[in-house]
Amino acid sequence: MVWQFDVIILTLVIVCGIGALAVKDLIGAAILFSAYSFLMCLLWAIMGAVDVAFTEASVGAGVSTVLFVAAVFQTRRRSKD
Amino acid sequence: MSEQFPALLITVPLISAFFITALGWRSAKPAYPIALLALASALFSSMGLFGEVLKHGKVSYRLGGWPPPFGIEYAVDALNAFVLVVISFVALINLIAAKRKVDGSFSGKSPAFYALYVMFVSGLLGITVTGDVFNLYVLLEITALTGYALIGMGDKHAPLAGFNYLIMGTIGASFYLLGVGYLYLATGSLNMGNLSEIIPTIQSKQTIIFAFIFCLLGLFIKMALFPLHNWLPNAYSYSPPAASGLIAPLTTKVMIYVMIRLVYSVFTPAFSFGHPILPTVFIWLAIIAIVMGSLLALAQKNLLKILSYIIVAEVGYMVGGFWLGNSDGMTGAILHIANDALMTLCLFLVAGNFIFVLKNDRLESFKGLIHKMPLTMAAFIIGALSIIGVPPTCGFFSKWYLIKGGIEAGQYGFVAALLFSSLVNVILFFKIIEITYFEPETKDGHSLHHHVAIPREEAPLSMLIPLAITTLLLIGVGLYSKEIVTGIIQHVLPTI
Amino acid sequence: MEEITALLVSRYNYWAFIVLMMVGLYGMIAKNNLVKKIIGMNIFQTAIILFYVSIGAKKDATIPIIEHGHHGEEVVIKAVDYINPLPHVLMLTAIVVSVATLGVALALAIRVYRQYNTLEENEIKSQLSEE
Amino acid sequence: MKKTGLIMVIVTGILLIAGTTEFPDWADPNSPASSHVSPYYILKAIDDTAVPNVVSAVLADYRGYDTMFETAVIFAAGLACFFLLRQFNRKRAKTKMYRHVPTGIIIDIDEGGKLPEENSNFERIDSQWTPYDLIIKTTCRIIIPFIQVFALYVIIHGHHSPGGGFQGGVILGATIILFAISHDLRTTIKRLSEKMASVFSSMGVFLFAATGMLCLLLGSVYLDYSALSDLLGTDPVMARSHGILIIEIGVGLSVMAVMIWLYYNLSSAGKHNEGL
Amino acid sequence: MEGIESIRPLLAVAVSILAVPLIMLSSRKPNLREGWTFLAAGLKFLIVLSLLPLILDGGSYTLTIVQVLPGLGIKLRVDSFGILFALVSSSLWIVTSAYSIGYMRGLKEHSQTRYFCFFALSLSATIGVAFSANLLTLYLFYEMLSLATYPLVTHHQDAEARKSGRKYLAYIVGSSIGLVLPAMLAIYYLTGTLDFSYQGLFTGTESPLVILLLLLLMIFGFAKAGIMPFHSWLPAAMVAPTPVSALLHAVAVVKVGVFCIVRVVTGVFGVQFLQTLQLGTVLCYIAAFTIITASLIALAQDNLKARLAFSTVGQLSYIVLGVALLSPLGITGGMLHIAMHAFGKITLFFCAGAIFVATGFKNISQLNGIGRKMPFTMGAFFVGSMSVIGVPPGGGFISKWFLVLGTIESDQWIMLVVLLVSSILNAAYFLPIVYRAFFHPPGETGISTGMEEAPSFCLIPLMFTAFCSIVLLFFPQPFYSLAEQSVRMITQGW
Repeated sequence: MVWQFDVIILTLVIVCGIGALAVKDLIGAAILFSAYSFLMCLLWAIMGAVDVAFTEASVGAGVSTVLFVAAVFQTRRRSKD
Repeated sequence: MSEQFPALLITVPLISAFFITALGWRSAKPAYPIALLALASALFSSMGLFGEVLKHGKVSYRLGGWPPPFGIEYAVDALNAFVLVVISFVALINLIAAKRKVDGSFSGKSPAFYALYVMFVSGLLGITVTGDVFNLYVLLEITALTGYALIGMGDKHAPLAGFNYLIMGTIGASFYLLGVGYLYLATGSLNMGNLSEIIPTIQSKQTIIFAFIFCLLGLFIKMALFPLHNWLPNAYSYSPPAASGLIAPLTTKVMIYVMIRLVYSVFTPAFSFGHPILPTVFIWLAIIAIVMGSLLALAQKNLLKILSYIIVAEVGYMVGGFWLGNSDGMTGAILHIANDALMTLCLFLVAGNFIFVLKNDRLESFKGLIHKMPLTMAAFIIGALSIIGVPPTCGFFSKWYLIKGGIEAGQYGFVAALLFSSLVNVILFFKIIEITYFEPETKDGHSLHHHVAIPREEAPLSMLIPLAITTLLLIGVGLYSKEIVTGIIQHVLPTI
Repeated sequence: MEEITALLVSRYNYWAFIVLMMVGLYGMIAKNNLVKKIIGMNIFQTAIILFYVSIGAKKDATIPIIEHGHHGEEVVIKAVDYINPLPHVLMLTAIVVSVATLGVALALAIRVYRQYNTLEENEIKSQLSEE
Repeated sequence: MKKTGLIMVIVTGILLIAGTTEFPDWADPNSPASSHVSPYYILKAIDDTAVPNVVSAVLADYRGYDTMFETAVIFAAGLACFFLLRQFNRKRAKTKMYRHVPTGIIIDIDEGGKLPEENSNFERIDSQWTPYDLIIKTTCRIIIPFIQVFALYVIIHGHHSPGGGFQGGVILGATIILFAISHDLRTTIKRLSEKMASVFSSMGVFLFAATGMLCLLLGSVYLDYSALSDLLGTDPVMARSHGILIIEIGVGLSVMAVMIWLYYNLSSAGKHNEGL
Repeated sequence: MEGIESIRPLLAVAVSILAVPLIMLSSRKPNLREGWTFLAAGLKFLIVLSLLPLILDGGSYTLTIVQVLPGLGIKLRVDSFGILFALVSSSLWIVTSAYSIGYMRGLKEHSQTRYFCFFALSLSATIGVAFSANLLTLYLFYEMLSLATYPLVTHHQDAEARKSGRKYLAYIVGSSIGLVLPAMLAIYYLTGTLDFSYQGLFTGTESPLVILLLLLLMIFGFAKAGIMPFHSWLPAAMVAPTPVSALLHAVAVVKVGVFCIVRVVTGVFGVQFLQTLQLGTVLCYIAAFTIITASLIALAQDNLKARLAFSTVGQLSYIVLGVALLSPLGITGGMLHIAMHAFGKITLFFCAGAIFVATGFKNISQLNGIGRKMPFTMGAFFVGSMSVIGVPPGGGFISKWFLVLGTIESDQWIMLVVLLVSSILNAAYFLPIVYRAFFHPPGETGISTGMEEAPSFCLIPLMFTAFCSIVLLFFPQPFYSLAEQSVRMITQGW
């Protein structure tokens, strides 16, 4: 594995994580969180944790996002912080 | 049969939860008897296990047949077995009392309530019995998740309280998980027995110390030690009474047990108490917890809030007592796990009865209650005496050991805090008893001299009988403190 | 300087996990919006998973699926050739737990919204103090 | 709150950074984590369980008990969501809206009015603006079976490749969720009722726990699949392999059902109307 | 010296607890209910009496009820001092029960069942204290007494009762938990035992400062003894119905307090040990201060019961003083004073109650000429006050005599002065009442002439106790021999 890739992905992960907390649109936050999960999943796949990556791809990037969207849909999309 | 107790203990309630859920779609009726049977069997198994341990010493059960450290092991010694009996007993008693409270609430979802209830209990039992640090985390989470749901179904402020509990609980569990990660990083093992063999060989390592700190930090959040207690009062006082009688007596106590277990069987006492600063820090945290818990309890106007803050103070008792590091302090802490579970159960059952009759738990609505519900009040008084620490109720004896341990260790701050909290408890409970005892006063503050008869309005028998059993046990356990101490606790105390 | 770079590079996974944990923790504690708190919680949990997976990593090793198992010929298996599977197993469990927690947290958030008609904690608090 | 949060975060950060000082180098094969217990799994997994995917072997066998509770946690989450959110609607909506699918005309039917016959031409909707997209619906209908087949493959082939009950279950559940998103919740619930989801989820975990119990009843300890060898007519190692398969199926079933159950309750806030 | 294992001490304690359910069940039939009370009281007295012969022969009874902690049990032990106190309180219970009936029915009080239940409970606790074999048991019964008397003190359930009840509990329970409990634990930690022994538990290696601290914690911790500044619950508790004040606040509760102090001083610290450390003097001054101050305050009280209360505060410290002298005669005097003061003070309280029942008066200034209306009551009052002042024909003379001898024996001349001054003060606050009652013309308070005594249920008990007070002067047995015997045991180790 190439450590430069790792560093780039890790940076992106952190950016996505902070972004998910920072945006005021909760659907946007959910999507950013999904991106975060997906990047995380890539990272784990690189590290050889294929099963974990697989799970994270289906759960973190998939079902979690759907659940977030569903819940936001039932409440309010705008956040004040 | 008897060698399978550790497995049966946990799986029978767990499996019963599936039955309750599946059958619940057909009819809500069988849910309660199934839950009752499951918990009765858990009580039976834990008693059996207890007997086994007392007879033959430590019991080890290899799940999946794999030897530790490769598989998951259940390691049961007298301490586990004792706590197991306490848990399954409290859960069963509260379940009996919960029947009437559940009927009519939860709008047709009572099977789900019972299923979550038994899963909560099996999680607690699992936490207690397990000998694997990661398995403990999973069980911690199952308890926590079901607990959030049970709490969230309370009155109108309950969802927010449940949510805050969830956030704090997750932080706590995650810190614990992180601590386990550090441990694993440093040792490569997850089995408690194996860890306790490895750790002494590498104990100078920074990583172990941080693993220790993170594990305890997580547990402190979960057990609501003072500065980390914020989630507890709301969660316990807004939850439905049927659930609070289960969650309040057990959760914090089991977390204390986990702390004790980690120190005894994972980090080893020599390492834990050998650290120059940490034990003292913990004792001071406990002192602050006791004082602040008591003071905050004074400021409350609802019975359940008062009880919740008392729990915060009681956590301080046990944490402080344990970290005194001498045998009296530890005996007191372990004895107090059982005693406090019983006392809190008793008082929460009482509160449940009050809420059942009065529909609220505000102190000002308690006027004349001693005439209205004399039996419940009698139990309340005995429970209160036990919390205050009046002999021969059991609360006295654990406090006795705690104070003695404090004197022996020269921690006079801890002793003073214990006495202070006893005094505050006197004020607290007599404030309540006074309200219930003095009849509704007229405006000028004088009672009418022709005393109006207040009609009796007791809680139903199904709630009174469990309460009576608990109350009698408060005294019974108190009188048999010696048997508990010499028969059980002295066996498990490590030699430091 | 080189030492620091070396330290940063050799442990960058750990640093990233620390940053993520702090971000997540900040989201859980300091954010007012309940959904944001939940997102923070997930970031926090994922950070720990990252930590575990980093523990399991092994230089010059492959994924923990024994190769010859597909063919059946006798090859000597060497532990150094395969990445440590145990953290993966643990983290599978942790992911499951985190999604379960997520579900319950969202359910609670929806109930909170039903009760107070807002998801902002400070607004709920001001509603409560008005009562 | 912000400030205390920041302080706590910084304190935690300092603790964490201080904690890493003595970490072994990243990816060091000789670190204790990689040299104490885990080599055993790598070396013995095939001999013990005949499962080349060590993660599956450890997950479902060596640490099968963890996995059982992991499934129970998922089940508890589904149950908790149901418990917290589900509202069995007591009062029915006064007017019901139906859309005539081929024309897109929406009709309101007041209380007591005759409802249209159950057929595919009419679908019930909750608000005027409910979108309808033929392309998405049709596409999803076509791809869902393929995804489901893949999910089944992931479950069954978990022994030899990444994957297993959990991942497969999530994907299976996701197909149903996809169906619910592309159509609507009511249609989905008609196909797979909430009761079904709940019973499946408890059945899945029950399958797991009951397998363990069966081993116990056959005279071994809980979850020791080798005890099933007589029952399955194979040697103990293969019995373990088959046992793993059984519980993977249980996990898959349970996880799928719970994902669906969670989605049902969250997307409609427990009302089970048209959902998202 | 091992005592005889016997269940009788436990019976003596339990008999009134056993009466509680019976009393509760017969709440609808007052006569039956009071029958139970009398039966229990009589039985209790008989059991205590039956224990007496062996004790007088120098033996003792012991019983371990339950071993609650390793090496520490709830244990009963009957010795001469204990039985002295048990005898006083159990005999006075009978009298008070009779008086209660007259008083409660005369005033048509509410919740009489509850009253009799808790009365019985209090008596159990009192006997329990008397028969305790170790500090833990003592503490247990002490707390039980505090709690059982709370409903009695607040019997009226009005705002005033509420306030006094609060004060009562705050002082009594607060001091016992805050002071006695830590002291007890410290003693247990230092000595490893809590069983009373006249030799004292300490080995002598402890620092005197620690001993002094423990002693002070104990003395003030048993706030029922009313040592200043822990006395102010006593006047407050006078809101209770008079029989309660009479039995509990002149006999049971306060005497339990001093009993505990005497027990602790003689049985835990040991007289000889304190003497070597010369800590008795400290106690003496504390007691002397209380004696004088309380007497002075009593002078200024107009409410009859309040004056009696402050008199009690002062008299209790006599007992403490007697023990604090650490001389055989002083201790004898202190112990005797428990009995003598009990009979005298209960008479006075009964009289106050009888006056209240008959006329409704509570204040001394209203009593002008009342002697003509209630000659028997006021006659008894005179006898009672004589006894408390310590002049014949009151039995108090004997105990005071021994106290005076004790001061001389231990060369505490200042204490002698204190005793004399306080006796004068006693006379100064009691005799004007008698004078007012008999020789003042009835003022505008409107007392009609002609006899109008309280109901005979009230009158007979008070006449009886007054009579006893006189008899005790001439026949101080068995109290004297019991006191003498226990002093002999205390001094045996010398």
